[in-house]
Amino acid sequence: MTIGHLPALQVVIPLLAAPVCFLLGRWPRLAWLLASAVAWTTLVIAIGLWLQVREGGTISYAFGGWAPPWGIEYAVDRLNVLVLLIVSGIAAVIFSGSWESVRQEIPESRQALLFTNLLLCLAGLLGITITGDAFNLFVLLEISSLSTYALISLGRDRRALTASFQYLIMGTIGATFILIGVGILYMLTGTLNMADLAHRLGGLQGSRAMHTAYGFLVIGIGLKLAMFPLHLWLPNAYAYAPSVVSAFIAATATKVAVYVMVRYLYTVFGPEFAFSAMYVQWLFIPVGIIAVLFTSIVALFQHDIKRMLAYSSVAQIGYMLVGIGLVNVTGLTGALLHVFNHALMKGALFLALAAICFRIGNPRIENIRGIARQMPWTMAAFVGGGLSLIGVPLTAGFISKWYLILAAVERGWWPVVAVVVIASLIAVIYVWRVVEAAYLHPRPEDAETVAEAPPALLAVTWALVLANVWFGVNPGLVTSLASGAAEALFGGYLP
Amino acid sequence: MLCMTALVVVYVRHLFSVVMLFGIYSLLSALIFVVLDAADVAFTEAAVGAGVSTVFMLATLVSTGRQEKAPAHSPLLPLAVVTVTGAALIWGTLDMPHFGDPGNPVHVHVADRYIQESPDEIGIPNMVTSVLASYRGYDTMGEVIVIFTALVGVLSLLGVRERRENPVHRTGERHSRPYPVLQVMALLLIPFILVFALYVQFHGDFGPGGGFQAGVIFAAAIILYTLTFGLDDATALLPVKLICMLAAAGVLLYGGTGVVSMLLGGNYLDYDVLAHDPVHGQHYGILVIELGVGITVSTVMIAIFLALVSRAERPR
Amino acid sequence: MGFSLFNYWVVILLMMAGFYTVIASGNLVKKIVGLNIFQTSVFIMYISIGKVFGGSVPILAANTDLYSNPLPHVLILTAIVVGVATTSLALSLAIRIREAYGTVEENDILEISRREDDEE
Amino acid sequence: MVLAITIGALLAIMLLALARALAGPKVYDRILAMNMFGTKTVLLIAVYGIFTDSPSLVDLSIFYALINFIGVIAVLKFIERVEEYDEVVER
Amino acid sequence: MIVDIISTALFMIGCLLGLTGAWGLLSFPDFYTRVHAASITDTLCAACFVSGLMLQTGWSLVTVKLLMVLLLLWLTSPASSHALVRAAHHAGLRAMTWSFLGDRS
Repeated sequence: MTIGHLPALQVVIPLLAAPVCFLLGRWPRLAWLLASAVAWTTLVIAIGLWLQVREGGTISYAFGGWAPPWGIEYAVDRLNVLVLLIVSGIAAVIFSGSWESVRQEIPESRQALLFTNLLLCLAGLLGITITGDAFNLFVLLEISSLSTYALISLGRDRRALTASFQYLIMGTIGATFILIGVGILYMLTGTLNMADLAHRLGGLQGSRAMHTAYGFLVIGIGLKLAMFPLHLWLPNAYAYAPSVVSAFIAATATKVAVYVMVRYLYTVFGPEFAFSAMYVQWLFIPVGIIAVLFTSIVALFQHDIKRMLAYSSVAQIGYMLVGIGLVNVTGLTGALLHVFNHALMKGALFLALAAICFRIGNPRIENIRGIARQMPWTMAAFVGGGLSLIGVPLTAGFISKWYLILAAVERGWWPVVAVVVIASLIAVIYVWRVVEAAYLHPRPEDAETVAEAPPALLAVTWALVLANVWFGVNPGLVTSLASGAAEALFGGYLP
Repeated sequence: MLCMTALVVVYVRHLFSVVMLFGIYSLLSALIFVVLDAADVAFTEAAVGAGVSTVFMLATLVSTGRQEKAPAHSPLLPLAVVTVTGAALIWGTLDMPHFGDPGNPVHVHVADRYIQESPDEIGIPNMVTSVLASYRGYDTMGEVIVIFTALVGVLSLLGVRERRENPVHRTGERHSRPYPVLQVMALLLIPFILVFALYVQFHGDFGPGGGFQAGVIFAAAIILYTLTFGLDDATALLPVKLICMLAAAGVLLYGGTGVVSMLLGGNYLDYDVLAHDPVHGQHYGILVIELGVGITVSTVMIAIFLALVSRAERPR
Repeated sequence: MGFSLFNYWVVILLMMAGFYTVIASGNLVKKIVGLNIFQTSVFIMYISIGKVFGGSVPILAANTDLYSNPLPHVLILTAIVVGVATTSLALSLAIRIREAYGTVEENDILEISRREDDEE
Repeated sequence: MVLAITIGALLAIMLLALARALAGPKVYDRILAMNMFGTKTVLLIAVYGIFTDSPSLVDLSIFYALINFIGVIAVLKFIERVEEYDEVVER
Repeated sequence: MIVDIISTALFMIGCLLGLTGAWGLLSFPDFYTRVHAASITDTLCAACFVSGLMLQTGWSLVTVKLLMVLLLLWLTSPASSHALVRAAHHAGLRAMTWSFLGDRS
């Protein structure tokens, strides 16, 4: 019986744990334990779903017992089970290691609220991923966004407030654009279920209203996933949020938005409309390339390591867009793999930063000089994450970049290959700046001596670093999932 | 009129006026909803737009100041963005289905089932309530969670003080003049409002209304009380802790209904299994979840209002 | 033909007025008001999708069998609630910003932040 | 016919009130106009509801009357508080 | 039939009163006179409309609800006018004086 309910439980458990967590306001430690337990449960459920999908294909769950399209449907296929796995996995790891850092950065009265928000955010992200209903997606998107705004504003610096406000305005505009797009689609078809939408939109090719809906959806989702010119909210939001929160949202939020983009392009509109009629690749390729190059260069000039990583995130999203824009199975596989791997490496890097913040407060390059001698494990973890970010062989980052390059070669687009290589070189430079400061410079005389980060935080950081290596050495598991999903998404379409 | 109001909102700089005009704008759009046959939506829009949002904005203005500065940068770029977006939309409307035509795809695909079958499947006359609570009950649960998230967010940003720490600083008391007429009026009205809230809560099956609207009306009564008697009296009446607990309880009530239906062998939020007869089950289910919605919405609105006001009362 | 789309155009005009206020206004509270206007106009769009000429309020009644479409109403009920949730969060952020910076004008805040960035 | 005239007249009143609300000049004028606008909305909805045979709209008008009252009180209270602050600041 | 005529007459009176009030609101010279115009007509105007409607519906639950609307308007509208004038007075908004009127004429 329980097996059949897994899709619902995946989201409902964190949703209902949130008010319980809220009631635990007096006992933040209990709230933390609850949040971690729930996150691990969602991971177990996601694994369960994955096993089911691997055996039986798409799973559908009808809420309230009303068959779609009349009721709300949850649909799990290979594409979203991949995202479910990474989101719940990252959440489980980060939540369990977060206690020390949260206790230090957040006043005691707000700690339980922070965990409640984290749970709500997790539930929202999982829900966005799993839902098969266009409007339900909007509702869950708002749950995750609202909790993200609150999480960011909990940062210690007052600039966290303005960052959060800016994100709120841009995020809400994005959500409203999505709402307009969904409204027009609904107007044209009379349904909100994604599969049904796809089916009915098939007969409407070339309708202007459909083009408009498409435009609004792409821009709306683009705002959410920080597509290049719309990325302005991201660096500040990541830089000033509490460290644990930065780690969580950097590893998950934009990935889920990329998933939503893929879902709309391929499942709802269909690759034929998206690529042959609307030529979205001519938007994504240039935007992606500019994002990769430009923001990598901006990252070079940042003094705040958190900001540097935030800009690098925008660049990584550029890779994913390029992967989607290449319009072939390998490219999409690369993009999906990069979603997975980028979550792993950014999670590892931001957790390592959280450990550094825990000891020295402000993670600026000048402040971490010579820190490697005092926090060797933390810095080693940072280097591990950094190698994966660069895309050194035997790390996860290499695999996805390799697929992207393969896809570009398949299409014969050599400039794209060049861009990927150049951007990786730039990544070498900015990661090196941190490494140089931490390892090669002596610790300044007046700086206080710091100890190694607390073991729990270190353990989860290393868990993610090792995951990076493991998925770099044994890519088969994820690769087969991603390429299976990509093939299914393309169906019979050939550009 | 709607356009005029909206355009003036763009120009007026005195923020109190902007907010009041927004209230009017909201009332007007609620009127349009009435004309477009959406009684439930009109109810909610009036409650939220003209009521709660406006009051929240006013409470905020007290602490943020009321005059807007002249914009420093040129309005050309935003104007261009807006024009392009608007043009895209108008271009898109040109081959949209015609307004009000009963043959439009929206009316013949999914919705017809709700209209044809819901009286038999759910057994209540108000189709909006049937769709809201049963067919798309999970969306409504999401909505309750959104409201709850807002509460968590506002609390983590502002917090609500139970009592003023230092009675000397009670500027409100020193300056504000008691309003005997208003206080009497409020005492007359509040019981009436509460009864009306209950009526709306349980009448939602038959007419416009339901948990959300009732929750807002209930909150309106408390807001009126706070406005006329002051924050301290209000928190003495309804301690913030109690409010927060009730808010969480409302969410759990809703979610718990789903869990119960799951344990009884149905899918999540499938009310058919709650009683022997599916129609009865639907009745019970809708009753309980509307109650959950009502509790959460009213308590969250009250808590947010108290949070905003408690900041406003602090002397700068 | 022209008239049958008239109300969409009105909605679009409203939407753009709200949208303009959001992106052009420098005052945070006014931005929030603009956001609300923007969203409300989207609500009107949805509701007008659901209107049927000659239909009545979708509450079962004896004297009619043509009802307007209840589904958009439900969606908009949800969206209104989402809107008020966003508004209240945005307002409390504005209050906090005012307390931290002493102003809710975007330009002044940018100025202060820039100075802070330079100092670091 | 009666319906058309009545609704027309109510809309005209609302328009006049709106004009006052837009013109100002003082905040209090706007509040007054807003109040009048609200009461006329209440009547309009009641009239519309009765004439189109959907009595459920009368509930709505009761509610509007309440909201209108609370809105006016809220504006007044908060404006008063702001002026108090101004007084404090001036001293 | 007679009921119809009476209710129509009531509506017309209501319209007339309402329009007078609104016209006054728009054209009177200062705040206090405007309050006067608005609030005086408001009460009777609402009464006319609602009693006209009550005649139309006949005796049912709706009549009671309409009565509630009327009572509510009668309670709240003077109260808010009162509060409004009071607040304006306290805020130092001066009433128009005779000399000012003289200047105008």
